[in-house]
Amino acid sequence: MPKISFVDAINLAISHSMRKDKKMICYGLGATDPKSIFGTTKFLEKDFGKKRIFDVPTSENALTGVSIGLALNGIRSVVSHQRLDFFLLAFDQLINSAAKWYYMFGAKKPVPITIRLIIGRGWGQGPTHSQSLQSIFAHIPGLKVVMPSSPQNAYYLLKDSIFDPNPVVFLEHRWLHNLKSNVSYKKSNKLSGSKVVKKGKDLTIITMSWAVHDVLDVSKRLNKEGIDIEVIDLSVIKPIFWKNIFASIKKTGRLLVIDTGAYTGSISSEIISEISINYSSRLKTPPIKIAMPDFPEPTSYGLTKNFYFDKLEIIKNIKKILKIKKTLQIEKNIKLPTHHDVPGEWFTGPF
Amino acid sequence: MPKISFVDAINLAISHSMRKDKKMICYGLGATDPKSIFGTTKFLEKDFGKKRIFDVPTSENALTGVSIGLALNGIRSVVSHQRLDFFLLAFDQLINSAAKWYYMFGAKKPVPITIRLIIGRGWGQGPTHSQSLQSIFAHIPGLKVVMPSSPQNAYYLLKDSIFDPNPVVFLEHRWLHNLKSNVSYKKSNKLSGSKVVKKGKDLTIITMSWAVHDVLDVSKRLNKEGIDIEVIDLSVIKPIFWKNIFASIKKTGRLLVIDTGAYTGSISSEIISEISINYSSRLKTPPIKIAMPDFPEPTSYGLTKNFYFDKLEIIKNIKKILKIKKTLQIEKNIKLPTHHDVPGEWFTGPF
Amino acid sequence: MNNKTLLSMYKKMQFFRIVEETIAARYHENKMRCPVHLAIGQEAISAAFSQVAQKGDYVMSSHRAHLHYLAKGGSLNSMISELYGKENGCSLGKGGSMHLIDLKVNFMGSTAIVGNTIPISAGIAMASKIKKEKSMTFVFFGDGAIEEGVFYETVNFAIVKELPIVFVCENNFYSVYSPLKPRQPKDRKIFKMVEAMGIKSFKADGNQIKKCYRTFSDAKKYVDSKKKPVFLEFETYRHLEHCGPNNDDNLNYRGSKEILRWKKKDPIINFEKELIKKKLLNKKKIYLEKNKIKKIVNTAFFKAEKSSFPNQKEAYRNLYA
Amino acid sequence: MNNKTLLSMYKKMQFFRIVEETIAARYHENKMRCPVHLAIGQEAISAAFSQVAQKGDYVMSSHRAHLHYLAKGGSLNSMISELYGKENGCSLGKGGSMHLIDLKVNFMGSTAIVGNTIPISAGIAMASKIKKEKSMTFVFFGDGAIEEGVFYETVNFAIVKELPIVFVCENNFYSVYSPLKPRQPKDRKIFKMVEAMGIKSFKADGNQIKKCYRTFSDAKKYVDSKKKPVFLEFETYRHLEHCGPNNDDNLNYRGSKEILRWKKKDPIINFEKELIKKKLLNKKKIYLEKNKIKKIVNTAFFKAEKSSFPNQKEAYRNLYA
Ligand SMILES: Cc1ncc(C[n+]2csc(CCOP(=O)(O)OP(=O)(O)O)c2C)c(N)n1
Ligand SMILES: Cc1ncc(C[n+]2csc(CCOP(=O)(O)OP(=O)(O)O)c2C)c(N)n1
Ligand SMILES: [Mg+2]
Ligand SMILES: [Mg+2]
Repeated sequence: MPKISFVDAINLAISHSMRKDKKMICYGLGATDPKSIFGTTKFLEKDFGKKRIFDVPTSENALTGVSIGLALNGIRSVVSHQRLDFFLLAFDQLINSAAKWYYMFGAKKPVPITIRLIIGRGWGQGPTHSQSLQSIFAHIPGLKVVMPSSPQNAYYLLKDSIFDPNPVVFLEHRWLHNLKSNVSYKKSNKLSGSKVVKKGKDLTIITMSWAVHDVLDVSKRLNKEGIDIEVIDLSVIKPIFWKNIFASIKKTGRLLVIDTGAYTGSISSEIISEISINYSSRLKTPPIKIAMPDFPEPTSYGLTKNFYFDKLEIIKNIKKILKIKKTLQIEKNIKLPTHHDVPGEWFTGPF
Repeated sequence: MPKISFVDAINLAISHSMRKDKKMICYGLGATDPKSIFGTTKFLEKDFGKKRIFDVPTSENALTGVSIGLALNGIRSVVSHQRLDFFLLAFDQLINSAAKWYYMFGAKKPVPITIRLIIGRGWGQGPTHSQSLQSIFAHIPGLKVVMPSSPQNAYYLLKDSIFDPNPVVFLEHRWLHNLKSNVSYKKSNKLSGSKVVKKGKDLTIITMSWAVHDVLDVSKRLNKEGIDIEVIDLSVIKPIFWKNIFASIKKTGRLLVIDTGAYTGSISSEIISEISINYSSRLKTPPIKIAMPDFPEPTSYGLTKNFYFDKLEIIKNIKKILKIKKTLQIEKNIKLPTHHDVPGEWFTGPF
Repeated sequence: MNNKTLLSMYKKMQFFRIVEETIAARYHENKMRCPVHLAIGQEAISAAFSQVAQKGDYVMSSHRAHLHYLAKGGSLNSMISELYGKENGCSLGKGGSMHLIDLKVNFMGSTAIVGNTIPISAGIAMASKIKKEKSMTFVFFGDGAIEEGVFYETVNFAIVKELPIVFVCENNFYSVYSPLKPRQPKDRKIFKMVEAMGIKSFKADGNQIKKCYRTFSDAKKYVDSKKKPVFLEFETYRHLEHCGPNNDDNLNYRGSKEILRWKKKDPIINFEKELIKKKLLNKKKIYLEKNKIKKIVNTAFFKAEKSSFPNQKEAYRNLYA
Repeated sequence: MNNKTLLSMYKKMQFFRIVEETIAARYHENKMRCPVHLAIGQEAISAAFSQVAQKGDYVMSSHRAHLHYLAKGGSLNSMISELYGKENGCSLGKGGSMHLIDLKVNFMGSTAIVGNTIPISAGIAMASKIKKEKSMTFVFFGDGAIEEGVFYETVNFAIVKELPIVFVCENNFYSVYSPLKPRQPKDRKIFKMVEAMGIKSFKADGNQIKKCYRTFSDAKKYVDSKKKPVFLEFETYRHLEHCGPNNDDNLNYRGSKEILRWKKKDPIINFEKELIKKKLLNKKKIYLEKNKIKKIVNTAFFKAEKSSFPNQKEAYRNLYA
């Protein structure tokens, strides 16, 4: 298994898919420019030619319609947007058409398109370059919504999304781009989510995207302090794969949901709601939700300083739910990043 | 107090507001045509002239931007759309600009606009003329979201929305349009919601918009069978006014939320989630949610027959939560409408 | 145009009108419970189109789609059943009049969000170009649709990508009850404006079927030979209300003189006179033809009425493919 | 143009360039932690505009907004502090370089969603018309923005409503790294296309400041006298990368010949030569002027660096008015 970056995993998933489906195409602003959408579309023009991957005008709504038409006429496509925020211009095509087409025309034609939306964070991305709107997409019947968290699941989730016969909104977090790990090039599967990425019996933490890493790190280290946490990486936000979630709750009886979207109306609320409706009696303590504040993301380094939750915030809530009063080792040893607004030293802007 | 229709209440709220704020304007497709948006803008052209109320091109996104610019330059406006679904074209202006402007420019300029979106239902409105997307708007920091349920609250909620200094999405249900009741022309207040419209101690039902009426009717009649239900009309979906909700739960210990939007990711999930997080210990039974199915609304009379929940469905869930096994009087006497797809005999299409 | 073409276009117009008139006549029975947007008065465009379109060509339309669907050969029975919401409707009753589809004849769909199918059609055209099909795509929309930004985005994209697509704007001078005045600049020539974007454009009187025919033929030839997109504007007029079965002249949003002027330009009556002069038609032939059509149409309504509603469970099926 | 105007435009250009070069030079210190879109090479347009705009006129812009903000008289200190995210920034640090505002000079805001401020500007123009103000609104955007449908929607609306607005398109031939080719039809003249919508349009060489000045003056006169909107296209070129402080010529998305050709058309160097010829400038004067500017600019940076970040609580304030 080669060690590759998240960006390369995305790149390879597209490339392998284009190899598998000889008609499939790929486009988006900058898809063939020298920076190739943070490197995610690099080499594709060389390998597949200008007809199968190309740059486009800044016309998000029309180009979403185009992908629907391509799908209706037998051409699968991956359409990329450098920020989710730009894609708000295309909500008519996404919600009124793509999401409903298969259903509203009596199951005559599926609409296999994969819409990659990159979510920005830090370095002054500010209010309109950092929105994490997964719960909005998840509310629309007919869409599938995917949020990978690692090179490995980025690879197979993207391939599974591409070969899923439905419109998939694929939400890629900018902060994951430089992450590296070993990746096996699995065959495509049916899209599925809610993966237990760490087993445990004291508490279930459900999370997604970049938050998975902080949660996993904290949870693994807490094992040494006798706290045994189960971590579920949602991966697929819609439809939610409830089985693993319910099983975990039945086992642990405690729930902490950690969300990269705004608090009110987040997908975490849906999870807490479903569990309360169906498994109230299994819950030993009230559930807790950590999410982004109900504010646009400010730009200033000073203002974002505590805007995102960090590992300490996660630990604090774990302690609360487990009714731990004493100071844990991890709290003493925790190393928070020097700068809260970059994913690592490698990132020095500008976007 | 005169007895007027919901449509007239809307009309008067706009008219009284335009009288109060001499600069305020009002526009939208059909605002001055012979049907005047289901009658809601009738007489306004006569009373206020073509400069203050006018028809516009079919350009939802630009016209939302225009209302923002008007607001920034001191002109308050009410913008109407005959269906919420058409407004998906304007999500960039709404979400990237209107919702964030005041915050992201350091509180320099408020954006007082009221966006009226009419929600269709029945008579084959189908997948793209009937979406009830309040939870999507509610997820966006910076927006206010309002859903009136009666002529009286339509009147004051609309006036309060118009004079609120923030962008308000005002969701008006087509099925309420012909409803008549006495209306007092209250002075404008600060927008507020979660009104207890019926007091009770056995169970809290929280609902909104057209669903309020079925819930109220059922609840009132159940009083005679010794079942004492408290009904809260959300009215303002965002920000949710939690005080009355929490107080009610503390009193009744039981929660049923009834939502006009799709089940997954509905605003009801948010309510259940918040109560589970904060008042789990007060809940005597697990909460229940009734909402629209996670499917686009089909068009056919045959397919919508049981698509919407009706009074029997509400009663069934009340019984479940109160653990009532016996058949109630109300179940025997219930009169369901002859046609499920019209709000009353007055409605014979076409839209 | 040979006589066969002329006659066949005439018959198509009669067919379209009788279908629409029957919908109007029977709408009051409250059994077609969905919004309907009739195109009575606008038949020439679709009838001419029906003669020019090839089997492989793709078509999409908007809310006023009945005639485009039928012109491409869409099944009448499936359409009427769809209006009745029946299980044999073209969209299984899920879509209604505003969502027609007949894949057998490459009628790819119609939707009722203004402008919505314009970019989708460009995608269909692009796919047929990629697949090296000979076919082209026609997308029908109204004068209101060119107020939506997506129209310009799509035309621009179609030019850049040299897509085999024909944009067909049926300018009936109204969007719902709104005339052009509050919506578009005075004296604008739509096709001239669009031409300036860099696309070949034609304009024709949409009530004169021979002109429509020639315009569609020219467009088709242009796309075939130049491998580039085309924009067409047809001026025409609807006789009934925007949505629903009635005449709404009482509302006075269209002046009575204007209405009269356009009624005089009724595409069927005028063409009928011409064909009678040419001896291609006479009263008897007309009578027989109309009767034949009426039978077909009545059968479609009869069958639709007799058919069952879909199983209620179908409402909860086929959300995902 | 009198000598005073010429000199003052020259100084503005130098001012703009020194500001932008200082941002570029100091960006690597990692203290301005937000995306910046510099306009080095495009100064002539904003400098000419600064001479023509009246105090009451409104301005909006897009992501590349620094010069428009400064041209309208926006506070340099507040802008630089905003880039540093400090409490005295023009948007309290909440907006960064992509969200500038200075209401004292009617700079109403800039945002970084392509096309986003175009309709908002139309609303501002409409409000000033309603209020019977004499002022007009200028909105700046790039060649990429005319690919967004909202541009057409807005131009159409501005014509219909006869709004006092000037649409200013700075065509620098690129959108990020993409040349016009994959985005717009070959040989399109943007201003010609827009004119066909029904709006008066002008085009000028955006690197020749006197032509820019005349074009803005003509536009202003036209709006003043005709009470109608205007569209302007300026051709120009940015010297640095799309976003960030660096030169990116190594990426080869712009040919070296092309870059050279445009560098020769540097608006400042050429104008400087002309003014030297005219004896309005000499080496010494230039040196002194630049030094003066540098002091002002350095002070702004010094103050911004010295200022405090906003109180962390401010992140949770002022969501609603
Ligand atoms: C995005 C959107 N806005 C508004 C409407 C309401 N609407 C339905 S049909 C129509 C008229 C469109 O006029 P035109 O395109 O000229 O078509 P016509 O009805 O004249 O055939 C409008 C505005 C809609 N369906 N979609
Ligand atoms: C809606 C939207 N799509 C894409 C982007 C990404 N983007 C940022 S700036 C830019 C270039 C726009 O080019 P142009 O309008 O010519 O302005 P220039 O950068 O050349 O000044 C793009 C595509 C965006 N910000 N918003
Ligand atoms: Mg029309
Ligand atoms: Mg540019």
